[in-house]
Amino acid sequence: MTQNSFEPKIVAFCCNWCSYAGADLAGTGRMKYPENIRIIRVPCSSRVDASLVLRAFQNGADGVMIAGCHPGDCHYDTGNYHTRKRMVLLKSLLEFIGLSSDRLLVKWISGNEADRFQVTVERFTKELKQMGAYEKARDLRCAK
Amino acid sequence: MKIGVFICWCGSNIKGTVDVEGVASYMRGLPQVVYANDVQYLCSEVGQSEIGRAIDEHNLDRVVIGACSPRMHEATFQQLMVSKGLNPFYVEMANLREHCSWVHTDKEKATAKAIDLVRKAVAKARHAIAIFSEQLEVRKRALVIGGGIAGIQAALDIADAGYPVDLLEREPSIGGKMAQFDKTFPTLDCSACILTPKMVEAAIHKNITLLTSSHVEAVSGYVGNFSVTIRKRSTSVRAELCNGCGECIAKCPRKVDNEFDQGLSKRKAIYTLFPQAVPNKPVIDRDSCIYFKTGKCALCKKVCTTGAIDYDMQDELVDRAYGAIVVATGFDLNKPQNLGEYHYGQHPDVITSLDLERMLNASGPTSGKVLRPSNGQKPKRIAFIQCVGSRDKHKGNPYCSKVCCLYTAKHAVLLSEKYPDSETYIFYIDVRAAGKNYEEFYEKARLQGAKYLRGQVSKVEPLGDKDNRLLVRGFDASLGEQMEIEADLVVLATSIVPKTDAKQLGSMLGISSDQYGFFTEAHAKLKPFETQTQGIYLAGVCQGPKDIPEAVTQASGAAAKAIIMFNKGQVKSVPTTAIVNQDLCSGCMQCESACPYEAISSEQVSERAAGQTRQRVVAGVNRVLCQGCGACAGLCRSGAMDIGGFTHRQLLAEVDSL
Amino acid sequence: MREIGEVLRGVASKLLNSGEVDLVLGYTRGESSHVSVPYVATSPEETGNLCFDGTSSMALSKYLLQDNFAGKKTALIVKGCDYRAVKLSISENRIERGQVYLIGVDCPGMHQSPFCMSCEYKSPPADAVDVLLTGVEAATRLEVSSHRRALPEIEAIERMSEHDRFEYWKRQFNRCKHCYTCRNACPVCTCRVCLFDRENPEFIDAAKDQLAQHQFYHVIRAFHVADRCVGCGECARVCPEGVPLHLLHQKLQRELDKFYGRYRAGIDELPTPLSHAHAHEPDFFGKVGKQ
Amino acid sequence: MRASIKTESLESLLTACEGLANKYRTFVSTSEDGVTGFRPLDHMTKEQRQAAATIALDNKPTVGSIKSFFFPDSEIYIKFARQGRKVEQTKLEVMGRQLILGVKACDLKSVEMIDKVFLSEPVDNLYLEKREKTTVIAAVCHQFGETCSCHEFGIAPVASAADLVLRRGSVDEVYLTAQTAKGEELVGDLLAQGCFVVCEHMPRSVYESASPQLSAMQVQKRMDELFESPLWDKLAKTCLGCGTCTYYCPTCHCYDIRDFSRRDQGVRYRTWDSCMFSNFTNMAGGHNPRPTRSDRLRNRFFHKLNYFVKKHGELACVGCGRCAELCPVGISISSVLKEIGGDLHES
Repeated sequence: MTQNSFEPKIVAFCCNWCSYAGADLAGTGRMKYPENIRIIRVPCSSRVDASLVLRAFQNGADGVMIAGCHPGDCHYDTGNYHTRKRMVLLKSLLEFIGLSSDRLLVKWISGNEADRFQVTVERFTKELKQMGAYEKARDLRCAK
Repeated sequence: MKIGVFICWCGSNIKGTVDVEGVASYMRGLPQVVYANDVQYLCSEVGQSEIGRAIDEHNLDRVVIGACSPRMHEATFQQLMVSKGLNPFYVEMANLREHCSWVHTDKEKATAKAIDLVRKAVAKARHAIAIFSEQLEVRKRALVIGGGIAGIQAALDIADAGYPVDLLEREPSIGGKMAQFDKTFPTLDCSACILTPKMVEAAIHKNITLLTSSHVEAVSGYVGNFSVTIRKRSTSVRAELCNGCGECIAKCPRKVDNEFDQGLSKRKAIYTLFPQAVPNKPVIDRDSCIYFKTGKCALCKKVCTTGAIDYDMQDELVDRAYGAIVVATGFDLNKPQNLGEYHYGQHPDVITSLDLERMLNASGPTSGKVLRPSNGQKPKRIAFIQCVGSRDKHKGNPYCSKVCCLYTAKHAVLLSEKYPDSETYIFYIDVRAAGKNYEEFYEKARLQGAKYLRGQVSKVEPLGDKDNRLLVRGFDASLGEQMEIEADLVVLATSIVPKTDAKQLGSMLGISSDQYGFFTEAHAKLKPFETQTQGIYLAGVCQGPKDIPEAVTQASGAAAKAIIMFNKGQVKSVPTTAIVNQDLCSGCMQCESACPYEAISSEQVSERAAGQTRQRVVAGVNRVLCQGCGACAGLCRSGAMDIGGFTHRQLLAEVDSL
Repeated sequence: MREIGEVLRGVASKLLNSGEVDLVLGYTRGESSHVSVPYVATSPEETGNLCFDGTSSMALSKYLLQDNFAGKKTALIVKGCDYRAVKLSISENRIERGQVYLIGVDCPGMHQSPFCMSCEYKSPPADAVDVLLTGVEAATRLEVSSHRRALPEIEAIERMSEHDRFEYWKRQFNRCKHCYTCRNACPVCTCRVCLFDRENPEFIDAAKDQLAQHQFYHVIRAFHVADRCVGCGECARVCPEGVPLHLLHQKLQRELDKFYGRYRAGIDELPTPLSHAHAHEPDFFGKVGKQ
Repeated sequence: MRASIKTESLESLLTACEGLANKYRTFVSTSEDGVTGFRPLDHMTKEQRQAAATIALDNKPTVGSIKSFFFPDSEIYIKFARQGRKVEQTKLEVMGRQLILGVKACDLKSVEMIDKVFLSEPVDNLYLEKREKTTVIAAVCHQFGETCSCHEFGIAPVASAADLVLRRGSVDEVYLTAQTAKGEELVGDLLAQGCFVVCEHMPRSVYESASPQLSAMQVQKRMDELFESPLWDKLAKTCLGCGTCTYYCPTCHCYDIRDFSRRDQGVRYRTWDSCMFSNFTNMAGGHNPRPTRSDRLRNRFFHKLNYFVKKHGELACVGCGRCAELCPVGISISSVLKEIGGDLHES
């Protein structure tokens, strides 16, 4: 698949209070970003566990994004501390077994950082286009 | 299971970019989807009845809405479900507007994405479980944090509604910034004259308890039942004994800069914040008091006839329970030292608007006379510089401080009346005078001789002449040329910034703040008083720059929210809480330490196994304490812990559908 | 000095004689002379079959979770690592201390086990067990080595290119048959119902020819034991296909040590590192951190 | 009319097989990361190729048995895709012919046993197809491996069911003898490759099994007496309940049928299952007729040593010794045979 024609599939888990709201605000502000992202709403980024991330890759996602409130701003106080702790380990384990950890993006995006959300999606999509389609963690019985 | 799918056009908002008919017809192909249709406005009367009709006709038990953000209208559709006798959590929303039509332009791609989003919602709805919330008793007592005009107003309103209020103020007196002002725009009535009655009213109100020289130490609990630890700092003066005669103040030998007067005057080490302070009892500033430094002096104690002075007085920690909390912590004004071009802090005659405000005040440091700090002379020419640190992406804050245009106009008017022979120049980017009688007031300032120069000031520097005047260099955008003004006094409209410790308080309360540090309201348009944390409301500038009437309005609004809750007497708990599958739970209790609300604790269950009844430990969730973050569910190894509305099953189904 | 097996048999038969315990869970000689396998002695006579040596590696505490041990007071032979597993299981409410009589052995280290080479807890603490047997001839002891030296594979793999790392693990994982021996032998895999046995929802798919499913199983399992691993090395030993699973767990443990400070399951108290989180911990995803 | 051919080394046999790549995909027993097993010739490293020379001719079966060539651990029945309301099946790709080199007599015997199950009516067509499209070259054992007990089960080192038998000569040379039409065909193909010559006499390298053979009848009888024996509880106490014994046993052949689907497409496939797993006999209502490890363990050994005898007249064990070697807790057929006691041998 050539870089320019390839459209990566991005599965994003956004916490309801910050990042999902940030995405909403990007919409309200009519900001434009690539269509590649599909947002799954979670109460808090700490609701996301490794199995959801890997499941997304199995199903043919080229990138997975987990977005939560900035540390210190968590609606639930400590949720994103759990997230960063788990995800940094998950990333290094993926790295260790040869799965590019760059395809798992963890970002802090607050409810009013619409621009940050937009830029993040743009950049991530661009990066994934360069990396190309992801096959290493896909269950080959799933459509690409 | 019978699923109905409804795609909203939202007029052209969605339909313009997404082929809504196409999406609907795709959904008709999905298993268990027995009805799918597109509707012009789902949130409208018509739309709602259309859904209602479909529910009845096709006896749907799950409803999927492809429309705007659930943060916008989920409640609306949940209401509808309830009215149809269905569980509110049997409705699932796909965000086709904020997350699709509004952010994309390519109709084909946007439609493809819309189909994904709705299919995802259908997949989730398929596994939706019924969820219910608990009723919580509300503790009918409110805490108002911050005794400025907003705090006072909120406290008075709640108190008048018949509910007890604690009004918390860090300073020795309530009053806040407004007490420092001389006059208020556009009416020019004296700030103190309209504020002090309210202060007194608050002080004597039977439902209001003043907690001055106090701050919040810790907060726990939840809506209707917060428990707050308050530190009442020791003032070294026993308020109950003091009669406020002021002898102590008169005798105190120690003089320090008076922060209330912006350091333009001196106060004693034992002092009241200002003459009309409420409560009007002096306090000892231990950092500057000679007795506390050297152990000698103690004059105040000697002169005090009531024996109110108590050097051994200790801080006091009080724990109180509240049903609601109003946050009205106000603001600071930034000191523009970092903006070197204005020479602030380097030349005494470069001052801030609040400095000028104090000078203009009859009870202020100069008893109402405007004098150059450098030589005590009357300034002939005064230059005002607007937006100092505001609307300045590079060195200041991008936002507008909102009140500077008007208070500067006020200053110009006051000066022209006090000193008809003085000239005032005002450098501005643009004048924002939206508001009742504001434009007229700005007009008045111009007519009374204020010279408005459109353009930014590049530099303020000493002229070096004998009376040490200042040269203001700027660019007049309207004339399109450089200009220089020689001024005796330069007044900077410094920008409004959040209290430095606002963030700290925010995280104690569990409310978030924006990138500048102003507290964030629950919804920019529709929930300006609420925060994301139920039972905590916002009033005044701590939420964003605003003028006095706006602050008062928001205060009354916040109060109303608290009063409504108190009147109801009950609130609903968060329904989407953690759920333990006790058959799966191993009772390792690792989730206990992950829970930020101490909502998880171990329980004993008995079960029959291998022919005998055995006790074993499992995790139990307190559904009132639990707020449903899911940290436990994300941690639980066997997936025994789940979150209503976001179960493993639902999230996996969503992921699988993409 | 008497041989440890002899002492052990003595202790065991005394315990059963006195009726202090119902069962003694230990090891006996396997079919081939160079292995020992788990053994349950129910009578003083049977204790004659008990043995302990450098092949008695199985972690026995796992058996106590089975119904057929329920309500029976069981004497359990625990090496240093086994004791850690027992302690963890007790603090996770899976085993009652009262249900077990702990016969601690000062472990000589298991034959060709890299773990034992770097083991810091060969012997359970004397005050934590009911009896501690010492006196395994020093000659049979492995020389102590650093974790790095004992498990050089971790660095070796880290040094590989991403492509080579992938190919390496692909080769390893693709031999996996989901026989779940690693899980069933692991003394800290103590869930009542394992995530991978869940049927509704089904977390893992049963197909054995999908690398993605192997990755899922081994990554998730590594996560579940990451901060709870007691380093017994059984997962790797029992794997019929020789998949070096221990490397995943040890890799994660190193990361945890690096980022959040040293924690050793079954030595340090709960909570384990992954079950609590705090503001002061490093943030790798902030504006300054790596993306 | 048994054609025999020889070539100077296994290596040259491998080379010849490579020459036949477009007709057969060849798998050879070798070792990967220290684990023996069959690997495709076209993906072998140099080391693996060298290792093959010893392992293929070794006196010990590989870790994984050859059952997976006929009964893969995962195998798709149907692929389906959904278009709106209608579901369509998509064709499965047809498999090519395969050649397996280095099989042991015990493994071939186990395949004969599975044949009895899968090839009797109703015939398992997936299995049949693989049997027909596979040519097996069995290597003759020269002595017993440590855990081998094939002789107890009366299995001769020369696998009668093999398409070809491979013998090692005094030096490196290897001899192939065709035993079936498929074997003859391969002999023809190999000769065409050049490096082979027809030869008359074989090196006589077969040991005579002296040991008495187990009597299936005796074992089955003994087991009948033991159904309620406490033995099973005793064994179950140390059983881990893992799937090693079943997955590596060459005669185990249980499977589960599952669907896997995402979005608009999916597959129905079968995959190995193990009677040692707690959910093996779980029923929809939650009832499990074999709730305890003891039940499951007993069932497994009854299947091997009793039920199979009753149904097919022989023990479902070929003495390959894998369970003895791989079971982490040392529960194996041979250990159980010892435990059950009594005279189990032919008189």
